[in-house]
Amino acid sequence: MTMTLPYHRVNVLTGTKAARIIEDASEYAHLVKRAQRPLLVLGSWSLTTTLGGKLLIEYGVEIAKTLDIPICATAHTKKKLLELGVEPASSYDIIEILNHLKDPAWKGVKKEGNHDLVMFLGFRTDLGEQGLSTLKHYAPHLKTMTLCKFYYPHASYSLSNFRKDEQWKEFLDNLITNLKSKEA
Amino acid sequence: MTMTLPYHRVNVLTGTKAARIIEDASEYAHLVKRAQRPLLVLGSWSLTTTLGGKLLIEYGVEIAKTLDIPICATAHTKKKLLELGVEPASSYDIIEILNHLKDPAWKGVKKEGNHDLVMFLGFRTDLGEQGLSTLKHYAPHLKTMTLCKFYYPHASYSLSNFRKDEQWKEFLDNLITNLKSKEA
Amino acid sequence: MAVAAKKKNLRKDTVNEIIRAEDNWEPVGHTPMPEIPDLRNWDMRLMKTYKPFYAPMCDLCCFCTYGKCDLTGDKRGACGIDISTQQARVVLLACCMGMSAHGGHARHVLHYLIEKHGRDYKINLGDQIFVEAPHIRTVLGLKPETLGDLEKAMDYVESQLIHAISSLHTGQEGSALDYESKALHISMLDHVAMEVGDIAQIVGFGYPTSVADTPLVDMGWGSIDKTKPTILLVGHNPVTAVPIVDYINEHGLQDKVEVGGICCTALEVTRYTDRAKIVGPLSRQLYFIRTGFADVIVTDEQCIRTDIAIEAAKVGTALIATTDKACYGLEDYSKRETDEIVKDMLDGKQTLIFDPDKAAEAAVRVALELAPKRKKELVTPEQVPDLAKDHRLCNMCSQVCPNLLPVGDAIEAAKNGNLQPLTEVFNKCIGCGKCEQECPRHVPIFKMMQAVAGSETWKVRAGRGPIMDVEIRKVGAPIVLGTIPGIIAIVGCSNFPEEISEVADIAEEFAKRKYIVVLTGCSAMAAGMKKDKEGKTIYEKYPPNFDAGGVLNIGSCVANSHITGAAMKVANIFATLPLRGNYEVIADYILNRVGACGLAWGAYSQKAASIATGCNRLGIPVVLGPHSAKYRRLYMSRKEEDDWTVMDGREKKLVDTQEPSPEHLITVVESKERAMVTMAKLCIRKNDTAQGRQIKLTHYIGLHKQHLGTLPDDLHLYVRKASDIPIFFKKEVMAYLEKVGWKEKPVLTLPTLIGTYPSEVPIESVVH
Amino acid sequence: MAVAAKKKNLRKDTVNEIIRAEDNWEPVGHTPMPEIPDLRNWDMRLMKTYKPFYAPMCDLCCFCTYGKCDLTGDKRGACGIDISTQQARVVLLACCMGMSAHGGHARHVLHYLIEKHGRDYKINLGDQIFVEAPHIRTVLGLKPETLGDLEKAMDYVESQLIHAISSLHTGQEGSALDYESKALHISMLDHVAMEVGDIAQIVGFGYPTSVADTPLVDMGWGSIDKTKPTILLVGHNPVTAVPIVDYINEHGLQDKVEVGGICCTALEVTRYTDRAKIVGPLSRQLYFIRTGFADVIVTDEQCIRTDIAIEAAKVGTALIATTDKACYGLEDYSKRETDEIVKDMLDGKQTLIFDPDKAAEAAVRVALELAPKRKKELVTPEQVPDLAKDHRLCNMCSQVCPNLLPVGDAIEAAKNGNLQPLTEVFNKCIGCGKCEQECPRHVPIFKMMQAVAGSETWKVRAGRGPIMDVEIRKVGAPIVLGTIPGIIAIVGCSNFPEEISEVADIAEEFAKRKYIVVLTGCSAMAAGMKKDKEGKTIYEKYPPNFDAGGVLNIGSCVANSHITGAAMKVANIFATLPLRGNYEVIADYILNRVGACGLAWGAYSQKAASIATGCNRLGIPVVLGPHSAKYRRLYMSRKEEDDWTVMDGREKKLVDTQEPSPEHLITVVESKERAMVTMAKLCIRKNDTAQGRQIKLTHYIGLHKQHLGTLPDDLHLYVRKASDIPIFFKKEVMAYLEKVGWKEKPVLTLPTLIGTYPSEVPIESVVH
Repeated sequence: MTMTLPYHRVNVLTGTKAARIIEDASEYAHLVKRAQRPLLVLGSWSLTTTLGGKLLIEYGVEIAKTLDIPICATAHTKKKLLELGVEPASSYDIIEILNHLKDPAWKGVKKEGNHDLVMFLGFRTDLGEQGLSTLKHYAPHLKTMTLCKFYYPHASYSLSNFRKDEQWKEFLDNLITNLKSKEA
Repeated sequence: MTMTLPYHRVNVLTGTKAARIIEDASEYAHLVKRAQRPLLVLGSWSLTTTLGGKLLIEYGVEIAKTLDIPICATAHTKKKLLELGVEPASSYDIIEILNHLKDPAWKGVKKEGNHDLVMFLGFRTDLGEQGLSTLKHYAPHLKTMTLCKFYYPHASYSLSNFRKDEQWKEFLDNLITNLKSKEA
Repeated sequence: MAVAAKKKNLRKDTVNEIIRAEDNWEPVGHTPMPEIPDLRNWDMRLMKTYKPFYAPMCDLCCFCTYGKCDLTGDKRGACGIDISTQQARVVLLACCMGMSAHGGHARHVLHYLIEKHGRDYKINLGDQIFVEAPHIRTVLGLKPETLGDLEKAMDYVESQLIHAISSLHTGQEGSALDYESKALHISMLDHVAMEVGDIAQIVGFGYPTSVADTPLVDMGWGSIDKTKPTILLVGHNPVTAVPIVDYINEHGLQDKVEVGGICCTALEVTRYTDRAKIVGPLSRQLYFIRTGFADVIVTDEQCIRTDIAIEAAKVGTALIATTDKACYGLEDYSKRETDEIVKDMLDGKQTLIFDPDKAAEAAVRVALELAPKRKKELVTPEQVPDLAKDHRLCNMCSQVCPNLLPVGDAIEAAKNGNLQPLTEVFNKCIGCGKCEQECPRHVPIFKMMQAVAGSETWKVRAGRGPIMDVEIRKVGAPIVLGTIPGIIAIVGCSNFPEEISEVADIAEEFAKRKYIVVLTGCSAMAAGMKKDKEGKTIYEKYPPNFDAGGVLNIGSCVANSHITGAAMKVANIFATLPLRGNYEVIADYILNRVGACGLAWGAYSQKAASIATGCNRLGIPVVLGPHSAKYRRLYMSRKEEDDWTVMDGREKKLVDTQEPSPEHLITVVESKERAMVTMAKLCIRKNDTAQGRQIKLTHYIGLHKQHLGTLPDDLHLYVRKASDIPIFFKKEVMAYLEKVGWKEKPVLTLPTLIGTYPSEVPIESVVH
Repeated sequence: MAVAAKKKNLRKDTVNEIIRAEDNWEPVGHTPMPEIPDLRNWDMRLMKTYKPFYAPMCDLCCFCTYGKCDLTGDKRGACGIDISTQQARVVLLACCMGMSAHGGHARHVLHYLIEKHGRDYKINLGDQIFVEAPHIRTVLGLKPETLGDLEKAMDYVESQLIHAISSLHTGQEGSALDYESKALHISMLDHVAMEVGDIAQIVGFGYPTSVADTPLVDMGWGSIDKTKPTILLVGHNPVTAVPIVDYINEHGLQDKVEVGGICCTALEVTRYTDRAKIVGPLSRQLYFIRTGFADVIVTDEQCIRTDIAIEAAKVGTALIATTDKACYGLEDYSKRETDEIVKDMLDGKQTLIFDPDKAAEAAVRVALELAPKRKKELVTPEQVPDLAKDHRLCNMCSQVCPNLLPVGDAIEAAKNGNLQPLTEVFNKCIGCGKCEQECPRHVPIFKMMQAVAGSETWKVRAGRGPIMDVEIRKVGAPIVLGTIPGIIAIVGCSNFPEEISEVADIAEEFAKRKYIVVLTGCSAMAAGMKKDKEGKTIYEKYPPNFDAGGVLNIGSCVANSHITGAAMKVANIFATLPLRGNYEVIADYILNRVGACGLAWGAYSQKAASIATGCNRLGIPVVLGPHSAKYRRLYMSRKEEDDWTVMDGREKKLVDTQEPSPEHLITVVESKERAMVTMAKLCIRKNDTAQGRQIKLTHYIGLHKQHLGTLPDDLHLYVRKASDIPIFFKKEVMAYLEKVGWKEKPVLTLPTLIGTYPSEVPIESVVH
């Protein structure tokens, strides 16, 4: 069978339009670099998930720093970001930022225009998948990219279900390295 | 994206359990040979579809003859089979044969016990897919196999969507050759 | 216990009051105004023989926020539900939608007519119909005398719906059989609601009644005079259509304005005036709208393209929506002055007008203004290759076609000047427009179809409503004895698997064989869309009487109640069984003795689901076309494995008849050929006399040989004694019976299921 | 035209008769007994600001046999529907299911009580409640005086349902906004149905009323004395629960039989007797059933595991089903003798008994017989590693968990003797049992949870029903002026994303801050399932009055109508606005002036959808937990982009307030921390006085700083004048305002939406 199931089965795709699975961090980095106005959205699980001894949100911060990608801090992540010395560009909750993103005329968190690539890290997979469905259906003007270790069918680009956290850590580390590199 | 869509989009899979796509006729032949009590079910499209100058039902007859596989003639295919000199083992309509197949205690068309592999050829894809859904959900005791040039998600084994009829013809010819061969 | 002692029987008192139990036109049976549990044992008995067969459309349930839940294998959802129960739940939902569509229509019509005529307006169906409302009589136990009485029937129907919908909630019913029983209940009520709707229309609008030879009306979009202002009615509810005709007549515009309809409103308006035209069935809706020949479209409810407002705007056709069911987000103009409405519509505004008289006036006035400016020409065959010039054979059009048609190949041929394949596609087209929507190169496929559609016109007999009592009196005996081989009801939508002309073929085959052929809705239209060599449709060739060989257009969707009603009237008028609150006895009678079979060859809607399921509870089998496998549930027996024991009502003993009649309650068949064979078989009943059985077997054998090449391989199951064998096939059948070791079957004087399951109905009730 | 002249206004006459329009307790407003179109303009106005936000669960539609249709991109289905309209259609379906669940319950209770007490039985809610039925007054225009009057309300509700269900049929509504308007209509009626149900129960069963300090009752499965015969009630409808208690009392068995309940029937039965126990919320249902401690389970309706009959049989618990909603395919014993029922049940038969008194007697007698033979022991922590011995870390259990819990890891730890992770999983478990079902090695996960579940018990205050008029009189001004910062309604199911104790945390946070905290249903239970250091629950720590800092259990699901009713009573009793047929004015008042906010943290059901949507039409915002994104639709504004112009009702001019209050009508938040911040903000209303606004902003700022670390970045939008700035944060806020270039906002004397959209309501109506 050639169908990929998401890790959490409540998120099984019922439809026709599924994410492209990418496992190569350099490909992800390439997509991010190519984006004009990327955005990183951080969710509540980034506060409770640890990976390689660090909080997930710290990976988020590192990713954002590489290319000065603005952060939207959802749930109560803003407080931790401030503790980490990062001022998020906005602090909408997840549904609110989605509600903005689906308007192509929205000015974006930096008032420079709506985003063309939105990266998600640290969401409950069910809420995340529902939110990505909104963007899949209503935001054809942007691409979505998930950074968690789960396959998200409603995203434009998703990782596969990583069996081990080590794979995920390696991917994120590689992504950061690639984003830092000057090459496109 | 790793999801295979059926040729006719009304048959898109919404679920978790999809067919294994097999494109190698020898693998199909192997599965058929391994079966204890295979059955070939012929549908109305086998009377109207031509392939390589022959009616589809003629391929069905050839396949059946290789291993003396009993035929269930659905719709009004029986008449043509008789013209071709073949007496089908039964002439239930499609839903009726499905209704029998889902009972593990049924005696089968030859009264030798229920079938363990049911091959389908020449069905409207929508009716076929619905029928295969019945068997997928209610007949775990048997495998289903489709022989038409379309991907059938609800089958156990399905061909992929062949772009050209030539591919399909080649597959069926190879299948017949393989079934005729003595090797398992 | 103290509590129990104090209790009155509130329900019984209430029911008796509503149905005027003291009026003794018939004794009140065991189940007046039944609630969900009251006929449950009957349902369970039916489903013991005719078990639900499920074909899930989805592996999952997504009804609540626990989901999605995977129900494959033996898995249960988070609430505990399994795949069968979930399918049955979806079936109940469909039946509720179907019943509500008719019920909402009936309420609306009734409200309008009571406003017009008053609650005490008498129900009078003419001098040939005295059993005016067999469903209301049988189900409620009420003999309705006025429009106000019809309201009581709707109150009762509505009171049942809320419980059924409630049971769909998460954490309710845990049994597929119980969901089915609820679906059977709601679908029984669908026939009550349809009956209310059609009786109200007939008496309130003065439709023809107590007459068989209703006028022949024009059908086909070619029948519309394109030089005149044209109003197109789309939907099912005549509440605005009738005032449009009235306005035209009152203003002497009969020769100046064309009124045409699509779907059932067309059937309704042609019952009101034979000057109106039937443009065609549902499958021709988008096609005709896109020609732009309508100046004004008036929508009411059901089976309307939900994007009709967008489509109308694209071609410059004005639009008025008239019901709460389909408002399209439009501004409500109901309380504005008509002059203002007309002005705004001429400025391009689409309007929502709940006041039928105002909508009628606006429609006519706007059509008169717009028509002179309308400039619409049909595409000619010569223009087709150019329209197709951007076509590349990507086949996305074919892939999205719900009818699996080779659209891409047809466009390819058309591009090269061969229009034949496109003509074939058009004849099978169900009219959804997805092909064109999907085309990456924007080939105007629907426009190209104008070149192949032809502007042929046909005649269809206007819908006649209920069968007359005198007709029942005449055919009752031959039907029950079997000498009229059956009643064939061809009903439902135009989601046909193949050419639209198949419906006419099937109808004619049975008419020729002297079955009684009754039709409704889009199928009644489709049956008229084929001519013989003399240019005649079946409506012109066969008599309009409810008698052997008759071909009858009963009317719109809601007129389906008269078909089931006719079966009930056979029990009542011929067999003198009381209808009143006597559902089990009547259904049992029909199941065992009235050889009727429905065919919904192109069923697409939830209404079709509830109509068919309502037939099933009443013991009438239904055959469906291949698309209908998507309804997810059938009721089927396994003829050789199942137990065919019934009670002999006179002898009061169980008899194993070994005869699978009728074999299924509802089944899907793949081809028209198989459909005819199956329908002939499904008209066989245990009560057939030898003579009747001979006739029925003659047709079953004849059709089987014709289409399947041999004698039926289950023929031995239907021959009880040698006297059952058709003379025409005697030799051949005898040889076959000998070969299979056939033996004579037990004799039976009065077949009934009463007595074979727990019921309060005494077996004496079935002996008339 | 002739027709129009003849017409009477049937509807108006009928309505006037039903609501006794001649009784002049209040003038009849513009929309007594509204139908679908009547409040449509109000809905459209709400949705202009609070636009539907959709999150589809599926790319497809599979409702009819044209399908499946792909609705991705800008594709339309075969019927013409697009993805938004399909989502709205599914939302309407959910709301219809939810409303029908309450409506079916209300009908059933009402029928039972009218049988018992008669139709003329007076509605008397005690000496402190005179505005007895704000929903029935406002929506219908009727002041109900008897149980018979409540029937009129249900007749009306049922009459609306059929039209809504009809509109779900294929080929009906083509506008997402219009489907939403229908959903808002049906959900408004849900509150009417809930009110009917609860008022009937209170007066018919003699529940406490006109009293705040209802008894504290025992909660937790540990509160059941396992040495006694135990009857477990599961569901929502007390019609059989009450006779069980009566039977026990009449037979002097009070000390001999335990009666416990799961879900709302537990809340109902503890209103009837404080000797009954609340076992727990929905999420503990399967857990408790599988302990086998119940001797008899009596099911009624809603939120019952659909496989409960199978689960009961597995552990040897007898089962009686009692309603038509959930029959489980069981044999109907309603008309059998009780002795026979008891005998068959002792032989292992599960039964369906619609007669409540008979079911009650059977339940008690069977429990008395079975209990002595019951041998059930809980799993001990020591046994856990052995039970887990077959476990391999395949994680299928984790993959199928609807709450995404790391079940596999917890089992792995438990296998190794560490029960802490399993304890954490249990505390977040929603009780579906899929983990165990999926386990390929059949590890008895639910059984293992017995070792970590603990047998702690808690106290919860029994449900009190409607808020008293005198309470409203006292808090009306502070609420409307803003000095009581808000009413926080914590309602709905137990599908919580995290620990069950989060509900108690949120409730306490707001109680401490002197909001009025009201709770119902499973959330009312969950709020009691946490103790402070002294071992007290919030019900023991906070006063039970509807006043600042009060914590109130209003009752079961149907008691939600009293929460919305309280908001209506503020408009009526404090602001002296007439309720009667005056829905728009009352909803407008609440939207602009009553700082109330709902929270459904663990909503799972269709009832939750209709309850919330009913709140929304009335102008009350609702916050949902993360699972609720699966409801598919929210109503949200975009604070900086949207137009916040309202009418100044006294000045009669439009004012651009630039203030997004309330910001959303219904939204989902991801974490409890964010929920609290959002709820505080959603209590802000345009009518707040400076003093009130200061108080509200104090809490908004305080919670924001506490959980998000800074001042809110939309704070400037909520400061109208310097006098709005909370003294406590003055300096910090002033600095912030300066930084963002804040300017004073326009003054407003009486904010209203009336006058900003087409309505028959004159602006004078809002000035009291």
